[in-house]
Amino acid sequence: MSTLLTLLIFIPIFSAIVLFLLPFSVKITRYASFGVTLLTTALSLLMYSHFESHAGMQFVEEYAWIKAYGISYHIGIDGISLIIVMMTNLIMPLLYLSFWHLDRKGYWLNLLIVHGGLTGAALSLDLILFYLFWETMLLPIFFLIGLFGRENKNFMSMKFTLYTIFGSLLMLLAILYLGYSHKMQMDIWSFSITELHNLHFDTQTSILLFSAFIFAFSIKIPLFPFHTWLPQTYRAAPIGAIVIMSALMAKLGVYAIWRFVFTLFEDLAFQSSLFFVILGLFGMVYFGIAAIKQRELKKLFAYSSASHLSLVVMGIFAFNYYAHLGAFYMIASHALSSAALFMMLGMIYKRTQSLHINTLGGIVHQAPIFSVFFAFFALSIVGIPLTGGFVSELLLIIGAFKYNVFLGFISATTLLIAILFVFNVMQKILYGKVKLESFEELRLYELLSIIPLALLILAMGVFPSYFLQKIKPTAHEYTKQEISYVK
Amino acid sequence: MLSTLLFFILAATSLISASAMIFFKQPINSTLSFIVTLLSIAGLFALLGGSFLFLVQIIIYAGAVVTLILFIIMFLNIKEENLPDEPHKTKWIVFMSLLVSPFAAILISTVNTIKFAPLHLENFGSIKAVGMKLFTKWILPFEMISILLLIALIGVVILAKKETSHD
Amino acid sequence: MIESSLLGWVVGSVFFSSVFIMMISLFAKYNDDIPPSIYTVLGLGGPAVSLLCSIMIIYDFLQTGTGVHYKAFSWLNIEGFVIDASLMLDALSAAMLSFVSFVGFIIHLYAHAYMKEDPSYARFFSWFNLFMASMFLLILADNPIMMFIGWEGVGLCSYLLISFYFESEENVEAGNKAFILNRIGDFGFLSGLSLLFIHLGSIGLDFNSLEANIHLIPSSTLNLIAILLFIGAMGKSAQIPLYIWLPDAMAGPTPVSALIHAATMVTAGVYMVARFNFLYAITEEVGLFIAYVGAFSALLAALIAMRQDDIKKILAYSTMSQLGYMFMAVGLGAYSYGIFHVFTHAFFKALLFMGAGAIILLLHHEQDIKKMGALKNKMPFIYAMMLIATLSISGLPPFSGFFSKDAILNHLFASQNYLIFSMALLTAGLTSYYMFRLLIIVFISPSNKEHHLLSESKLINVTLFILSIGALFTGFINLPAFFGGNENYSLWLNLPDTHFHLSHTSELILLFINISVALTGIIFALSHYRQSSYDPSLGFLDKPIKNKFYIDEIYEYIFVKPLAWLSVFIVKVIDEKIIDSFIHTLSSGYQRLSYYTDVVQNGNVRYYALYMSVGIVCIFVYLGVS
Amino acid sequence: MIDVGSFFILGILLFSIGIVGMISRRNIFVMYMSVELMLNAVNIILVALSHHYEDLNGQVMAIMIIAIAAAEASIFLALFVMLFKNARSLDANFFELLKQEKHND
Repeated sequence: MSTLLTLLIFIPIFSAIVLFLLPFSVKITRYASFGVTLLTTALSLLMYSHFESHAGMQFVEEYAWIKAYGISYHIGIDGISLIIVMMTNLIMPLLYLSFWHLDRKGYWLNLLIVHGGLTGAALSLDLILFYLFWETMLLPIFFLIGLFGRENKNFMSMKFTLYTIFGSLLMLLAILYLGYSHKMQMDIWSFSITELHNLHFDTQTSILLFSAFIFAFSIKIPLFPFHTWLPQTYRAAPIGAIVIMSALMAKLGVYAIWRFVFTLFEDLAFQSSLFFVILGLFGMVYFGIAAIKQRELKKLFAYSSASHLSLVVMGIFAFNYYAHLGAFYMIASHALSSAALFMMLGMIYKRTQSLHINTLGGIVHQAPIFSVFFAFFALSIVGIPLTGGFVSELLLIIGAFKYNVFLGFISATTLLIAILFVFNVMQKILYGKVKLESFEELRLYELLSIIPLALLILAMGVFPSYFLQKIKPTAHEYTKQEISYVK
Repeated sequence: MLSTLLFFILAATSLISASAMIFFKQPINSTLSFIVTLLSIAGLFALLGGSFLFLVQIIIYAGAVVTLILFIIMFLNIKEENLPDEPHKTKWIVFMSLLVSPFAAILISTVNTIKFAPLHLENFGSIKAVGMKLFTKWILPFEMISILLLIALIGVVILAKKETSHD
Repeated sequence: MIESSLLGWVVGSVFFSSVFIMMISLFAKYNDDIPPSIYTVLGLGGPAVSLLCSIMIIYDFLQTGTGVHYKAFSWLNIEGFVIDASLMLDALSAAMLSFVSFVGFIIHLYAHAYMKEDPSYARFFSWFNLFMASMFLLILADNPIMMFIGWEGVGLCSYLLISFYFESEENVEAGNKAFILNRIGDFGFLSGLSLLFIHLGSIGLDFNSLEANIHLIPSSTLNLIAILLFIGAMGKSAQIPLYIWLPDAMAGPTPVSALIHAATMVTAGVYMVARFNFLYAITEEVGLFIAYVGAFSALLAALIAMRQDDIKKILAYSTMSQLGYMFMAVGLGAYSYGIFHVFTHAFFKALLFMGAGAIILLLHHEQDIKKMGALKNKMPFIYAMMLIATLSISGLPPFSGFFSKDAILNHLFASQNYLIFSMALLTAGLTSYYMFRLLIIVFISPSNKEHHLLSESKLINVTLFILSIGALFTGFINLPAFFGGNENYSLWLNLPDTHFHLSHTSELILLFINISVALTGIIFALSHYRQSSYDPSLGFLDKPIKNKFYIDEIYEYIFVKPLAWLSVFIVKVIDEKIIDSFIHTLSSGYQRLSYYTDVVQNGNVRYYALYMSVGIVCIFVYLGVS
Repeated sequence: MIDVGSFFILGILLFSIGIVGMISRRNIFVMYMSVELMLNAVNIILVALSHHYEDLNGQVMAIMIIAIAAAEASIFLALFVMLFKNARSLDANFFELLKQEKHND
């Protein structure tokens, strides 16, 4: 039990390396990697069942790694990283399942490495370790886009990678400076956030460090001016990479802001909260409007998920309990919905070799089951009641109103913005005249990959109480501290 | 006195022929003047008591290597149009000389500050002594050189073979 | 309060029947052996069970007078914010439940007959029952969040059912329009709820505790909340300015129009205002605002309805107009009259729609009244039914519409808002005019066309007959004192109505005025259309009325086009031309820099040697100098 | 009177000529011979120092250098033959494989 988290991180990475070295056929690789993800899912469920509903870190493991510089292998999980880890482990096997017939070995292996990197980044409590995993999950995405993408994939994979690396290099500098300051101030090197928490900086330094972190994370999320890589990359990337980027990686960016920026620069984060709340709301409206006239489905949903993530950022910067809970709940529910939607886009692409709205139409006549699921996931993005999206939007809006009534109104426009494009998409591709010669109904494995997501989204909307109970203490603990700043 | 005279003659010859080598347009002329340089250097070696080196310089350098160059130049049958077009050759040489002159000047001035004992040109470095050194203390590098030569040999064969298979 | 799971079954039975139908019909795509009758059993069985449960509960409620409560589970429970998935029955919700379940069931029967031949029969009933479930949830919700879930649910089902015939783009667009405009309303509703919760969230969020603690909120915020909630009602109940979806919503099958867009869903806004009576009772300015919105909507809709030719659209505008009456009533504090009008309206409007549906069905889906005519002798039964409903909506005694409308008009007069009263009166005259225009053109005015009628369905006629009884007699349950009754319905509802006293004489005069206005409308209609179905000119109003005052076009130019333009602008200009090109300039600046260094690194070994010797010379010069 | 310093100076001058020839000429033969010239210049200095210290190690090193130069010569010349056959040119500027290709954007 004590090494559970380590297992969760390294089983996928090691099996990827082993499978890479062994000359197995694609089929065996596929089965093996699917088995590995199932194993990690089982382990994560085991962890979930042992996870206690309290605010502290659990399953903590800490070993000195590079003693001279105070770098340690320090991992642990609390209510918020629990969301990321659970979502990663739930979505991964389903992602494998939805592309069961893909016969590219590299695809599966890269996915395994991202899997480990994501889990590791979500669990790290040491900044160097975090940086390591943060970059670990970047490289496979580079390969996935470069090897399996389409159109201008080479350019886009370079653009994406350089863009994100540029951000994370600044973060690396900030991390190194933090460790150095710890040496200066406490006379010992350390990169553990629990230690760095105690450092004191003058205003200018902390603003610089703060912006370095925020910059790295807001590229990944992405926040408003750093988003231009997003639609083009999504357009070029293969579905597996998109699912990971939109459903998991972007959420990890938000999580990282919460975990690192809020822990290290509490005061600054609080002082700048208004700026980020406004930025988040602006991004939500901006991306939402941008999505309306998109004609390429991947680009459209890229803007859509950017819009929702901006809302999530608004939520975490609103610094109150409801907004935080709503943000974390949306991280989970939007991860599920966007993963499912992009998986279904992948199925469309597999059948038609096109994701342009004008070439699609009348799918409901040819594939009613497909359409029902597609409509369900699209509606869950919009936040229709009885889906997880509704609960999170409700909490976020209440939180925004609590922060500021006027900003609350703007946040409530999320109800409007998302439907403008989602309904247009449904009208154009599901309804209307039949434009495709044939559209195959969902196959069994595709159905199997989607149904768990649909059930989870429903369950999250119908029984939010159950899902919130493990997150609640952490969010509460955190906002309790923050409230002291408010009043 | 003789040795001094000899040194200046040889030194002047080598410097002039080396300079000529880098001025000639035709490689064959360069090569020939290079031979002169090498031979005068061989003379300098003899002046310094390196009798074995004197022989080696003449036999290997002047005899083998440069002859090989000559042979290749003739074998390739280089015509005027194959030669590189060097319109700025003189400018380059002047420029480079100016560039390198501080380097040389500083080195020379540094050397001039050292007071060396005058050269005593009696017999030193007999072939036997050199052979003893070579086969006792330097035996391992010596054998490694032989392996190096072997590798060079094989390399040349492979290069040549590639050429034929390419055609 | 008694706990009773029966309440859960009211919602549950229709919900589960919907889910089962959907699952079976999807499964049927893989397997052809499913008998279609199973859909009928499930589709009609669900509402039947709901109806039975509601009857039992309401019967108990009438006997004991104590409310019923049912808590399914705790939906959301975070510190200071507890929302249960629970249902509640009090007089108000019982009143709504009674007619929704009854009319709902009747319309289900009707829909069975209407949709029998449709290949998407199963889909229809799945969504229709889902709608019923959402509507029950909306009515029975014990806290605003549950109400909002139902509220959104009916909106979604309305969208699905409007775009039911999704082969045609127009229908889907009508559905989108309905949902988007409803969502604008929901935006207001949810904002209002959020404001309520940040003030009262920690105390308790069910309606009872809201009612008890509403005074804790500062009054300026209360006004804001009241307006925001009413924005929700505007969207749902098709009031100015969010009404334009309702006429287009007639693209759905006629049973849908009858149930959703006439009898039940559109009245949800009125119900919501009545449900929040404790809020609106202390925000009188907002109440007045609501009344004005209702009055203008009623008048506008009546005007537009005068010159529409599509039978269902006329009825849609008349629905909007009647909703205006209800809002006038609830806005000025007459909650029970508003609900009473909702109640009677449900019967006669459903009857009108179903009659219209029957005509449409018999005429091979012909909806243009100008192409009908002289059908009185061909379908006498339907004519009789339509006549009853038309008389009822026109407000002639002793039909149900008379009592509810008269009560509202009296209240408007008594509250001394004479502008609203005169608009309402004008609307009443117009109502009887355009309704009789419809009736006369369809059934009486001469027509030279030969109609090949299909045979009438017995089931449809039975359902029409049942509803006509309702349209005839439901008015008597709230007989005012003037006619010897004592307003039993209002007493039973027990809402905090504002009461104004009117003298007996003025009531008599008002009665006379109301009836004569209605009769005037009828006489005009008769004189215009008995001989021909040609519309006489209305002067300068003719063109705007025919074009629905250009509201659709104005919205198109104010909202839709700029938004689309903005979207393109954002992506093409801001994103690509400004932000992205800025970043590309940065990166290509690096690339251009690399071209300059590229000159140095030109692949020529000589130059590398040159650089090296330059370096060596520099080092030597440095050493030599120092 | 000559001393070891004279040999040094000669070596330095020959080496400088080697550098000049190496960099300023484009004929690969001349470039090669300039390299050889630099080796010889070093050899002179080695032998002179060997004489000065009366230590034969210097001479042995010079012998090693000559041997390596011979090995080098064989490879060089073989390469020259190949290059000339492929490119029909003795121009060092012609062989720019290390150069980055230009992009067209």
